[in-house]
This record gives sequence, C-alpha cells and structure tokens, in this order.
Amino acid sequence: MSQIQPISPDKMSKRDYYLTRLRLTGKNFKEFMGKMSRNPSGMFGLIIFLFFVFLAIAGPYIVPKDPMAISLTDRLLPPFWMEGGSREHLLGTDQLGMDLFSRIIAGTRISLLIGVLTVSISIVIGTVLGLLAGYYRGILDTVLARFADLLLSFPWLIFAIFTMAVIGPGFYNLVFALTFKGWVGFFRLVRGDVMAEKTKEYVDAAKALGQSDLNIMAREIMPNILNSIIVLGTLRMGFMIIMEASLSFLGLGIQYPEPAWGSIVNIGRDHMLSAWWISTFAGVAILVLVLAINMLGESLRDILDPRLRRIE
Amino acid sequence: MQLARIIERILIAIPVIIGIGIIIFLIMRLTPGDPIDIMMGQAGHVSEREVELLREQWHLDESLGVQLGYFLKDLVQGDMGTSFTKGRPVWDLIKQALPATVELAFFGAFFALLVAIPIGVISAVKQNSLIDKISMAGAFFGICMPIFWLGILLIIIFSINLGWLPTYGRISYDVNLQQVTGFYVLDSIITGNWPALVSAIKHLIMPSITLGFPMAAIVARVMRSSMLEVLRNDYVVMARAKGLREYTVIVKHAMRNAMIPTVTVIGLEVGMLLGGNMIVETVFSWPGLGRLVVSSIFVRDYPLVQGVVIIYAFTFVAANLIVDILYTYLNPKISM
Amino acid sequence: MLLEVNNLQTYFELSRGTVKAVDQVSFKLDQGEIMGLVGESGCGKSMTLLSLLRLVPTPGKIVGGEILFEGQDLLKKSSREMTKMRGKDLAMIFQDPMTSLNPVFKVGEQIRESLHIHGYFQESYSGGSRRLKAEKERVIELMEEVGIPSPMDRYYEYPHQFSGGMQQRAVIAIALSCEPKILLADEPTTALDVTIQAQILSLMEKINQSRGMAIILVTHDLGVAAEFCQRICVMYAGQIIEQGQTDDIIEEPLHPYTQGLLNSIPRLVPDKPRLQPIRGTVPSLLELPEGCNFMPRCDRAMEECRLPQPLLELQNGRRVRCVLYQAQAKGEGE
Amino acid sequence: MKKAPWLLLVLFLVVTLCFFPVTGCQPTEDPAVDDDEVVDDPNDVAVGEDYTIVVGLSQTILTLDPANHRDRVTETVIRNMYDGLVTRTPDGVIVPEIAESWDNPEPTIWDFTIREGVKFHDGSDLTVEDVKFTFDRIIGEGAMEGETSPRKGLLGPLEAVEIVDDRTVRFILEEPWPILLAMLPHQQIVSKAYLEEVGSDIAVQPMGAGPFKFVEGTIDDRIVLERFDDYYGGSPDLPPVGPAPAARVIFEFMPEVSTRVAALQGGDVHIIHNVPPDMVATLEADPNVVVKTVEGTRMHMFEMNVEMAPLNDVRVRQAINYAIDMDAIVDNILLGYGTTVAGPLLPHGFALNTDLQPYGYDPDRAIELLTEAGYADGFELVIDTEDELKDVAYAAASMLEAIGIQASVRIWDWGVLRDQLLAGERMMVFGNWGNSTLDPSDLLVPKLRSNDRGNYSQYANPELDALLDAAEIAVERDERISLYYEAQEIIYNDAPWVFGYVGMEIEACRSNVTNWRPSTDSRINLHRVGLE
Repeated sequence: MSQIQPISPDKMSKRDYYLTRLRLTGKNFKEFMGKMSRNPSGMFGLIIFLFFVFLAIAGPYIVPKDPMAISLTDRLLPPFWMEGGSREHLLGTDQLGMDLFSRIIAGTRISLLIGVLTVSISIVIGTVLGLLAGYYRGILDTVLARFADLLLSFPWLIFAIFTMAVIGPGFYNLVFALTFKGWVGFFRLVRGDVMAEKTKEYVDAAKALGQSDLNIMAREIMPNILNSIIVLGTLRMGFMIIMEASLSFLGLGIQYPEPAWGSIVNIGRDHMLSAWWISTFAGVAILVLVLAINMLGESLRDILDPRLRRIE
Repeated sequence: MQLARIIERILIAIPVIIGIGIIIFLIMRLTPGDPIDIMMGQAGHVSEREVELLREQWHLDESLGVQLGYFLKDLVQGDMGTSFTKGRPVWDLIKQALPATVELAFFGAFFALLVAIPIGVISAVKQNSLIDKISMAGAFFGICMPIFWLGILLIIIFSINLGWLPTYGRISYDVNLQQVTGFYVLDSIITGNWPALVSAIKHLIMPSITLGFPMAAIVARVMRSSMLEVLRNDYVVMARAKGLREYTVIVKHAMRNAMIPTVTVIGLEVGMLLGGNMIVETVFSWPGLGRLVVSSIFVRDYPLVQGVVIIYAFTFVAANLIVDILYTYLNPKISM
Repeated sequence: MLLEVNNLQTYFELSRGTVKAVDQVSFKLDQGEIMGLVGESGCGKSMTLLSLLRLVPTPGKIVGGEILFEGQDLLKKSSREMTKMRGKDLAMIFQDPMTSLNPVFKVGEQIRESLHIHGYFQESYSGGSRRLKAEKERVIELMEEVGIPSPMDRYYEYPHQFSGGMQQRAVIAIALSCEPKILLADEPTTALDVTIQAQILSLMEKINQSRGMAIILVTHDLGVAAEFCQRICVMYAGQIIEQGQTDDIIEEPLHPYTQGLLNSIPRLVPDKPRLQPIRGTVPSLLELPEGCNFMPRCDRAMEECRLPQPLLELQNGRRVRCVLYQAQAKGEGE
Repeated sequence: MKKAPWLLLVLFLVVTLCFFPVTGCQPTEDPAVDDDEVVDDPNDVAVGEDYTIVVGLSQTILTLDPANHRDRVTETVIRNMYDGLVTRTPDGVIVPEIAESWDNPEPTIWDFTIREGVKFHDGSDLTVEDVKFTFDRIIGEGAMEGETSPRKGLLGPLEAVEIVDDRTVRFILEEPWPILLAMLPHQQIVSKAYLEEVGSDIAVQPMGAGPFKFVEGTIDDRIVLERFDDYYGGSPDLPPVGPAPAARVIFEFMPEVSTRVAALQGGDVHIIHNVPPDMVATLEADPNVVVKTVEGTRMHMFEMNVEMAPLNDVRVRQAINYAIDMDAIVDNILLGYGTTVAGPLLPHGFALNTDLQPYGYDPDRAIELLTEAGYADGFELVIDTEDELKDVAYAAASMLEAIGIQASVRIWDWGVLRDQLLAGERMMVFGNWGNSTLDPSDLLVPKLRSNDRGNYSQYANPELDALLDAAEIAVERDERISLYYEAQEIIYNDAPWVFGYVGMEIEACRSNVTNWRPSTDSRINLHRVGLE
C-alpha cells in the first residue's frame, strides 16, 4: 500500500470541493478566452455563430415579413438592387410570393435547432453508452461496438436518405434519422478515452478510496474527456446542418413552406433560369453558418484538444 | 501473410453486409403505404384478384420474419427481386445504371485526388506561403460547402450563363458512341471515337467536380498535415543529405510516407462520395444508381431501393477492403 | 586544408526576434582528421553541421561567412552543384538511427539509392539490369564492411526489422557508399546502448583509418569526444568558445564553461573532487546577454564581460572566447 | 489558414454575384396565350432528310413493353414505335390507324377491319392474329408472361377478341361500353411471333409497327429510334401519310425543369413538354424557340371528405368553394394557362352542362355559410397534395385562412396518400384526374360513384350512382348527354369537390421544328414532325 494518499474530493467538504472546481474552471475559462482572443479565425467564427444564434432567437421579432405569408401578386420578385425589385423584399420573393429575406432569417432557427438538438442528443447517448462500454467492457461493449461498426459501414448520407424516405419527412423524424447514426462518433471517442483514462493512476486512487463507479465516471473521467466531446460536438454540428440541408433539398427533410434553407434551395432549382436568387441566398446562408461553426470548432480543437487534430 | 490478411478482411466483411441488409429490410418494411397501390398508379383499373396475385408474388401477405427469410435467401442467391414500378429484375436495372455511377464516382475521386494530393504536398512544402493559405482556405470551403448548392451554382454559371458545359446526361446523342463496356470515356477510347470522348468528358466535368470537391478538401488537408509531420522526420533530412534532388525527396521519400494516413482517410471518404453521388446524380440528371434510388424512394419501390442501397453499402465495404490492402502495401510495418 | 569555415552565421528570423543558432563559427579540418564539436543540446552544434550541407531548415538562413571545401566556397555554389556534392563529398549521419531510415523502403534499396543517384557504375554498365546488379553487389560489400551480418538477406528487410545498432550501421553504410571526404556525425551514438555505442565508435574509427576520411563528430559527451577526437571545439549558445587539441583541453581547460563541463562529468577515478555542476540553465537563444553569452552563469564574471567577446588566438592552435585570456592572446582574435 | 477563409468567401460571393444578373432580369411580360395560329402545311415536310429530332421528357420511363405500365410519358415513347387500332388527332378526335374501319352491330360487339400492308419492323406482316394476341395478352389473367397486365383496367368490360376472317377481328364486351373507341388509342399492337420468341425481353428490345424502330437506349438514360422505311403510313386522317420525315428520334429524360428549358434554348433538344407557366416568358423571348399550348385533359380539383365533420355539411363545402379564388390561382400561378371549371367536367369535354355557373370568389358569402353551419370561428383543415401541385394547395390554404379556416398543407408521396384517401382518413386532397377520352364516364364513375376506385371524397349518392350506371350502358348519345347533365347538377349542388381548373399543356420546340403541336392527351407523336 502506498503511504501517500492523494487528496480526493471525498476528503474535502462538498463545498470546498466545488469551490476548487469552480476556481479551476474560472481560471481555465480566463485562459481559454485569452487563447481564443489570440485566434482571429476562431473569434470570427464565434462572432458569426453568435450572430446566427441571435437571429435564431430574435428571428420572429425582427423579420420584416411573415416568412410563410403567400402573396400571389408578388411572385418571383428579384432582389431590391435589380430592376423590378423593391425594398419591400430585400432579397426578392419565391414562386408563392414569400419574402426570401424573412425566410432565410427564419430558417436560421431550424438549421441551428437541428444542429444543436442532433448533436446534444448524440452526445448524451454516445457519452453514456461510451462510458458504460469503455468502463465495464464485457458483452455490452462487444454488442455496442459491433453495432457501431455496422452503422459506420453505412455511408452517412445514404443512411439518412434511406431512413428519412422510410419514416417520412418532418422535424422530429429528421432529428431521429440524424441521431440514429450520430451517436456513434461520440460513443467511439468516449469509449476510447475511457479505456485510456481507466488505466491512469488517479482512477486507481479513486477506486482504492472506495468511490463508486458512477462517481469515478462522472467526477474523475468525464472532466478529462469533456474537451474532446466539446470539440467533436462543435465540428459535428456543422456537418449535421449540411446533412439537414441536403435532406431538405431532396425533399426528405423539412418540408416546404417551412423556411428551411435546404428546401429553399430545392424550390429555387425549378426557377434557376428565371429566379436565380432563391437558391443562391439560401445556399450562401448555409455556407456562412457552417463556415463559422467549423472555424470555431477548429479553433476550439487547437486550443482545447490538439490531439484531436488527426480527426478530420 | 498478406493473402491470409486479405481473406480475413473479406470474411469480416460478409456479416457486415448481411447486417446492413437486415437493417435495410427492417427500416423499409416499417413504412406506411401499400406498394401495390403505388405500382398501379392513381388511375388504375385494378381488380382485387390482380392485387392478390401480386401480393402473393412478393410475399407481402406473410409476416415480417418470413419476408426477411425470403429476402436473405434471395440476397445470398444474388436475387434482389423485381422492381415494383418497372416490372424488371432489380439486378438488371442496377446493372444498367451501374456503369454511369461507377464512371462518375471514379472521375469524382480521380479529380479529388488529382487536385488534393498535389495541393496537400505543395501546401506542406511551402507552409504558410500564399499558395498554402489559399489552398487551405479553399479546402475549408470544401468542407463547409453543401454540394447540392455547389452543383446548382456551377450549372447557373457554366451552363446557363456561359453555355460552356452541358447540364444533363452523360454524352450527347450525335456522337454515335458504340457501347462496349458502358463506361463512355473508355468506350470512346476503345472505339477511337474522339468526338464521343470530348463529349463524355464535357459531360463529366461539372458532376465530377461537384462530387469530388468535399473529398478533395478533406484529402488535401490530411495530406498537408501528414506531409508536415513527415517532413519533420530525420529520414527526410537524411534523404537530402544523401544528395537527392528536392523533388525526389518530396515525391519519393516524403509522399510515400504521408500517403499512409491519407489512404485511411480516403477510404472513409468513399462513404461521402457515395452519399454525394445520390445528390449529384439528382442535380445533374445523371442516369445512374443515385438517381434511380432517389426516384424509387418517392414511389416506395421496395426491392429497387433495397437493392441499390445494398449495392452502395457493399461498395463502401469493398472500397474499405481495398484501402486496407493498399494500406498494407504502403506500410511495411503492417504486412508482417 | 580540407575544410575551412570562417565566421559562419546561421540565423532564424522568428516573429519574436532573431535566433543566432550559429554565430561566428570558425574552424578548420584537415584530411583524415577527427574533430569533435561539443556542447549542451541546443547550443547550435547540429545546426552547424546542417549549415555545412546547406540544409538549414526554414525559417533558418545562412546569413554570413564562408565554407571553403577544398578551397571552394560552398555558399557560392548553385543549389544543383550543392545537391551533387551532398552524399558524395560530405555525408552525414544522424542522432537517432530509428528515424533516419525511411520506414517504407527496404534498407538495401536505401543504400543503393545513394550509389545510384551519384552515378556509380553509370559508365561501366549502361544497361539497367546489369547496373542494378553491380550496385547491389556493392551495397552488400558495404553492409559487410559496416558489420551487418548476413547482408544478402538483410538487404531486403525494412528498417523496423533492424535493431538500433544495426540501423545505425546501415546509416553509416549509406554515408560511406560514395566515399565522401568528410563524414558529419551528429551524435551518432546518443540514442544507443552503451555497448553498442562503443561498437559504432570503433567502426567509425576503423573507417577513418582505413579510408582516411575526415570526421566531424558532434556530441554532448566530452568523454566520448576526448577518447575519439584529435581536436575539440566547445560550443556554447551558438558560438565556439574554446578550440584546441583534445589533450590540451582535457588537461587544461581555459574557458570557465569548459571547466564546468569537465567538472560535471562523473569520474570513476576516486581522487577527483566531487561533481561541480554549472549553476543555472542554458539560456534561451532569444534572450542572450549583450556581451559574453556565458556571463550569467559564470563564477568569474566581471564588468568587462558585458562587452562582446572575440575568439582569442592562443599558442598551439588554441582559441578561447574569454576575457580572462586577453593578456595571453597573440593578437586581437582573427 | 487564419484569415484566409473569410476573405475568400467574400471574393467567392463577389465573383458569383457578378455572373448572375446576366439572366437575372427577364422582364415579366404579359403572358399572352400562344394560340398557335400558324398551321404548318403538312405536305411541306421533306421525307428522307437525315435529321434527328430530340425530345426532352420530364421523367424517366418505366418500361418499353406496351402492356406493362400505367404511365403517360412511357406511353408517349412507346407510341412512336407501335401503332394502335385507332389513334387520336392532337385535338382529341378518334381516327383509324391500323384498323381501316369499324362497325358496332350490337352495343356489346365491335368489328374492326385491319388495314392491308401493315408491316412490323422485322418485315413481317401485321395480321389479325397479332391483334387478337395483343388484346389477349392485356385482358387475360397472367397472360403477360405469367403476370397480369396493369393495362387490363383500361379495357373495361372487354371480354374476348375473336378472329372473324383474315381482315376482321371482333371485340366482345360484357356490357355496353360507349367509350371503347376512345380508350383504344392507349393500346398498341405487338407481334405475336416476336413476343413468343423474346418474351419479357420486349421490355428492352421493343418491336412494333409504328413509324420508328428501336435502335438503342435504356429507360433511365435515353431512347434512340430510327425511321422505319417500310412504314405503312399511319392514319390517312393525319396527313402526310408515309414514312416519317425524321431519320432519327431521341428521347432524353430531363426531370429538371431548368435543364429542359436550358437544353431547348441551347439547341440540344428540339421539343420539350411540361413547361411551367413561369418559364413561358423566358422562352418566348428567345427567337429560336416557339411555345405551343393546347387545352389539357387533366381535371384539377380539391376533393373533400364528405364523411368527415365539418366537411359533411354541404354549406361548409360550398363555403370553401366560395372562399378559394380559383381565377386568381389560374391567373397568378398558372399565369393564365388554364381554364377554371364550374362543375366536375372538362370545359371542352363531352356532355358539359353549360347551365352551371362557377361558384366564384365570394368570401362574404363563404363566411355567411360557415356561420350558418355553426363554424363562424373556423376549424382546422389539412389539405393533402403531392409535391408538383403544392403551389396551388398553399395558395388555396392561405385563402381559406382569410375566412378563418386554419388550413395547412401536407405533401405526400402519392402511394402513401392513396391508401388513406380511399379509407376516408384524410379531410381534403388536391389532385388531378386524367380524362383524355373527354368522356364523363372516365371521370365521374371512378371519382364519384359510391366506393369506386378513385372516390377520395367518399361521396355516396344512390341517385347519382343510378344516373352514372345508366349512362355507362346507354347507347344513344342524347340520352347520355341528358343523364350526365343531371349528374353534373347534383354534383355541383352537393359540392363534394372544390371545382378547380384544367391546365393547358404547355410545350415548346425550336422554331425550325415543323408540323408539330401538342396533343390534348399530352402524347408527343413524332411521325409527321420534321425540321427546316
């Protein structure tokens, strides 16, 4: 038996423990912000991302028009700077006279919500299963890992297209189809990390002190792999938004006239020759948001978890 | 040793394919809607008797388990059933559409690698130069770009506004290509039909670029970072100290090593390539599997969708098998 | 004189300032001579070697001085001429044999490549397969010479199938393949076990004797240098601070740093005083003092040390960069 | 990689936007309907020129076997390789084709005399045996290589086909069926000998007696046909008679509207169909392109589930009829390329009751009726439809919103929808029903007779059933007209539908295409089409 016993959280009062944690987080946060402010592309991504978050929240109050209001007499109007356009409809209208500017702002909410929801559900499922599988191993791990491998050998978009085709379009179906495969990435990340962390001394120490497995997982292991999860989650969010747009584009995701960007691009496809603006601006919106999220994600990776660099 | 490893990989692939088959079957059969009605169309004059006959023929009146049994049995026998809407064996329809898809996927990957590997290498060699920054910004775009939108932009710019490239199909009708293999580029070379070759390539340009763009982006980034890592190694300095020309150092000594991690990523990217294939074929009216499956999804043509998705999954598994073997070949540490 | 280096300067321009990795380095090397370049890690020894080959990694640049090889300034050669000279006139071996061989090529092929690119057997056999055969035979001879057992089989093995010592022998074989006039050895034994170290060193000694090849041995181990080299240059923070015949330096080190270095070598001889480590740590090359680089750590520092110190020329070919010896100096440095 | 991505984004957008305005501002002209007054001189077509006509179709086809599909576009392609007993003029008049003449001695018996000298592409003569074989293959259970033809239903009560002599075949019906002739253009004659040889391979190697023979192609890619030089000439009522002027015909499948239009403008194809009204202005501005229209035969209507509250109240159904401004829809979404209808029949069809006046747009009356029915606060209403028709459905929903009905639209795949419609699970559907025979029988019976195969409104009225049944077997034309008049009145008043519109077929061709115009039944027959 070792003579020196590490100070474990249980030896301190709960209050002290959380205070140390808090201070640590506070310090980490300051340090993090310091690094972040020295990372222009990350800051740029963060600012754009926050701008989109603002649009998603405030959207309904700031849109100049009802994004789903049909006006048969205002069909296919061009953006305001072109002949025939008006400031009434900054980016023009679609084939039912809906205001594109308002629709694109309103679409922010759908895209972000899909991104956030799918990623957070995936994180929860993937992390819980990954912790259990990586910590206890055994038959559970074997089954889960095999299932994950099976899902991995199914190309993403093909799986999503297929699932959506079968369960039908709609917001929640979309979340379901995307998380059905989405959790695998987090599962594998967490499982691998847990298996690695488990061999480290601090886990043995905690075990020797008689901490429960749950405690060890939640308090000892989780904080050590949280950074990786945050980084992967951010990068995955951009991907999920593209998936949503792709499915909506194929008519399998969010359905017209809900203002989803992918479906706006799809609607515009029929009007490419006469009304190029429909597809174009919605596509720009997707590109800019995903660009911002990925810039943020890659900066987070560089700052929080450089070893993830290999994960592309 | 290598052969044993290859056989082992193939054996591992078989249950994966069957597992995928079962997932596909189960998801498919949970859908609402009766395929018979769909087949008959909305203005059908169909008798009850006919409907029953068709149900029987497709085992639709059996339980799910029995249907799955028939499905797996047929799959093992290579029989994918008959298309509901087209009344022909699924395998025939797939065979017909396959060359178009393979040709597109090949040129998509070809374009991606042709662009990405040199860009990755040059960016690494000239790290932090302007060319590095521009390439990596481009690659970053490639990762964020929704390809359906990219395809539409290309059509608007190069077909509609500039009129340089055709917007649909694989080849124009007036070149009289005699089909040999079904791969038009190959066929036109075999038959020496140069106008056909030009036409086939013109038709391929935009779809391949659209399809290959995300793959190019990721491969370029991976190639660059693994190249940077390799270039830090002593053996690169050693190669220079030996008196090798810089070109040989980079292309022979460094690239060969940097290809090892890149090849793994390429294998994974084949998945994206196949998924993107569905979208690109839809956008460019490319008469391949992707368009076939997307259109049959909307009419619930169960056997056809099943068959095509299985082919996609199979292709992905096979592609990774090839990557595995290639990896073994590239990395001597594994082969023993 | 085979090699004469004068005032060589290799600087790294970083955003935070200029790093003088090699600063005013001058030395001479005779035919068949073994010279040691000794110093702590990060003092610029390896960079000096790489500068000789003009293989300084970016963002480093040779900003001044001259490298006269057989009277010709290497720095004035075109990069094509330089490429031809590497391996053929000056060969180099590296610290870590495990990473100096390319893991994806067969060892024999890596040795053969050297022969091939420098055009050995080119004239005698124009045909591909016969030339290849001749080259292979030569490679096997070389492998035998450096002591790789059963070279016929090992030719076709990959580096990871070799042990560290064998790998270093293969690296030496590559270096020897074109019979260079100078062998630049960058800590060739550091990464190896002690027994293997000795073998490799004796192999190099053998080569030096049998071929008359000059060697510059870079090492942090003064003991190794003392045993192996005829002359020694001691480097500190990018500069040569002492230079002379090995025996002279060991017997009577002049520069306080050299003295410190000698005192920090553990001796098995009992009557020597206890270890006397040099206080402080090697300074960052970005934060060097104005004058003598060693001043902050020096026990005998004085006011004059704040001025830049020239390399003083003493008798018997000795040179030292220290204000203490100003009086004994023949003249004002170079 | 630090700042470059967004710098490049800006650059990229600037470059992209620079390209756009080129096509951006097409002036939206007043969409005057092209009446296609210019009638090409049919005899002015040069035969034997070596030219190719390319047609851009809006969807891929299902098969090349004439008996194994139920799809209009598929039939369009097949009809250029196969001829029928009779055919239709572009205006929808039935004229003889392979049959030279016919006789209807009894209501249930039709005798067709086959033209002499009709040859299949393989050079063999077309005989009465082939005609009998063709129809036996369609109406027999399992007669199509073990399967039953999906086209069986199109032949209604046809019981048997008998050979009378070597030039006459007799069609025997179970009961009188006045629209037999009108339905016959949809069936194409195949060669008995050839089918017995190739079996189901006819789906990839078709061989008929039509103006063009199959060269190569697949149903997903393109179909290439070439002129059949020994063609008997086709219907004498559709001059010119003789082999087709075009040496080659190619059908390209181009599901994207923009692709079709761009290909036509670029000269890659000569004829396209399914042109959306929004594209007409663009095309008309192009001097190399001519847009041609013809009255269509597809009735578009909203069918209301009369079993489901509150649509079970006739006042609510009428209110909805008053609330949807069909004229505005036709004017703005169809840009005038369509005709609104007052009742359930085509405006140019048989037995149209001209006494009926459209409900018209009257929101006040609608609110009044709703209030009367007790729905002053409106109710929730879901309109089901398919993707192609969504614009109209959304427009209608927004009009219903205006009178307080909370209407929404759901897009479905038709296959999923149809089941639920027949089971009476949906409230309201916007769809269409083809009526290329122009005969009410083909529209009212399936759509509104109790429990019939397309009765999505669940409408069941014994009185109407009796009228429709009587009209089915009535032989006298006037009797049928009066029966249908009465039927229309009942339907109009009961309003199980929101009476909609019939869209025009809008097609377009290069200006050098001669002797071609769209058909009411949307087929594209190329037998007589040439190029200048």
